[in-house]
Amino acid sequence: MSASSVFDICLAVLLLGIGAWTIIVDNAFAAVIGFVVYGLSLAIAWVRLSAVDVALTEAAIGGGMTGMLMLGAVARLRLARVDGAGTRWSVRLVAAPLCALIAASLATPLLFPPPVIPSLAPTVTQNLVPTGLGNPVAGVLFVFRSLDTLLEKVVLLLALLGIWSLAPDGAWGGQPGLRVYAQPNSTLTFLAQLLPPIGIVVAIYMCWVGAKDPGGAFQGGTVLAAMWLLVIIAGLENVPSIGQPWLRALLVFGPLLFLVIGLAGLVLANAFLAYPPGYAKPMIVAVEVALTLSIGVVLGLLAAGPPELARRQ
Amino acid sequence: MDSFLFSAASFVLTTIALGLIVIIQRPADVDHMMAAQLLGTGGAAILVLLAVASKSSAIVDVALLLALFAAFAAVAFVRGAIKSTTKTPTVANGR
Amino acid sequence: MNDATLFGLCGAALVGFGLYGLITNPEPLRKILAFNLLGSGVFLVFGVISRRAAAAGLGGDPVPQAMVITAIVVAFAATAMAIALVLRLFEATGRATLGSDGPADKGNA
Amino acid sequence: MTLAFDIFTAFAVAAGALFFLAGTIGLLRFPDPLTRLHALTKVDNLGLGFIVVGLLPRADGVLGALKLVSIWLIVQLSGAIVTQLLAITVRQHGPRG
Repeated sequence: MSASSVFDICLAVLLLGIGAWTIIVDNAFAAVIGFVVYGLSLAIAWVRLSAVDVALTEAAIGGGMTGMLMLGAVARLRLARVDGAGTRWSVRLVAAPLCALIAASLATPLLFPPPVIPSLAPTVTQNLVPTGLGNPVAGVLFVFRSLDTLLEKVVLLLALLGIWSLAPDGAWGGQPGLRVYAQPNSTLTFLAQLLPPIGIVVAIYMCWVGAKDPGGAFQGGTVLAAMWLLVIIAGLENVPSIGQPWLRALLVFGPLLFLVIGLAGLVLANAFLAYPPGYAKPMIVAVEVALTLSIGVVLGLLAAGPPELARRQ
Repeated sequence: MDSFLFSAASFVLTTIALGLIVIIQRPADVDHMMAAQLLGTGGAAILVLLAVASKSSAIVDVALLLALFAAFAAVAFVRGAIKSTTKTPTVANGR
Repeated sequence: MNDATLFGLCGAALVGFGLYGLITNPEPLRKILAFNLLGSGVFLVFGVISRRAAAAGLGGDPVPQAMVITAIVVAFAATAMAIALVLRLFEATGRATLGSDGPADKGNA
Repeated sequence: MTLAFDIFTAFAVAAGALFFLAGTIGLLRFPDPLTRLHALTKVDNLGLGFIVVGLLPRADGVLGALKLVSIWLIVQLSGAIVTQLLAITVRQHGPRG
């Protein structure tokens, strides 16, 4: 058995262990921390599956941002009444074999793969050359399946609208009630002054490198969002009111530029979201830069939650 | 050499995994957060080992993000711990 | 059995765990967590399928990888939305469960 | 020359791995949260530090080496500050944090 197989087995056991633990543990706070640990370990598993782009996304979103959201929620819900005892044993007894059955039926096709495995990898590498991009995943995201990516941005905006619509009437247009660190604390202030410059450099680097190597707008935008939230949590900046015009402009800037370039493709390249030959790479980089900003703002506001405080005059 | 680096990565992973199993059984939340920090650092170490062992420098970027977001999660934790205890004063003052 | 299959089986098992948690855990926040676990298991299975289709000098098929990236971001948006709903439920009713015992939660569940 | 570098890498990586072991044991054995935090920081600086130093000769050019060192620096700085934040939480709210 090679050293890499030993590593993979250790990692799979760790993933299964933490995954099971987040489900069975009683304490919700512990379960959430377990989920953060799980997200960080899953990033390593994605590296082992040669999907570095996914690993970057998982480390940033799965571990960091989702963890932050859930830690905030669980801290608020500590005071909640948990009424009604746990689920009845009969339900558990029925559910367990059912879930095992579903897991087994998912595992079966993996254990017995078809003789010929279909792959789009050769097609992608062939068609990647004219675009000038070096990262096949970026090629898929921004050239071959760009409609998906555009609509995904719309989904993010819709989710944000959904969250905002949960605001009480009086708070509409006000500030999101993101919990900040209660007492001003020089240690956290120092971290919030130290980390964001590094994070912004990392975000620009992620966005820039995305055309050639793993990375891109999602990863860069998530880093930006995290740094923004860090500054807010430390109390160095206020959460902006959701009615601010600059905020709304930033939110739609990326998707709008994407849409405009897509529509320009109708004139210049005869198809929606097609790029004129020779100009593909600069256009994609422009879209990625705009999207990085917009994704940063959208993710930050998604994590900040619905407005709770009335608009400041 | 590469298989040595893989073995080192497995060793670090096993160490951390065993540590995690014990730590998460403790009652205090702060211990759990230490486990997450341990995994953040250890994950970064494992990833730089993997990056060199499999000669793919892009993996180093994953280590970078892992380190950044482990710190971010810890800040989110500290915020939650402070907030909840200020609301329930009975828990405070355990010194 | 190669290493990719190992992670595939791991992903399948995680789907099972997540589903079990989704069914049996009464707290909505834990249900959201379990659902995320379920989702990541599905992504892992998909990633293994992508790894198998490695060709043309790439480590895996980039199309499923791009789809998984999109899926992770969308899952985050859905999680944020669900958590906002749970917190609103808590604010409105003072409870964070969807139990069927009691008149207070009518219309919330 | 290559052999010398290899021996150096092997020693430094092994030392780093040992510090991971030591830090984890400390995390398990030390009696209270503050001393456990102390063990955690040893992993941050010495464990990761030795591994990064050991990998430097095999890094991907000067830029690759710089990136490795900067990861260590980020972990070092954020780890030290985060540890202090956790310690403040313990001090204020007791070991149950």
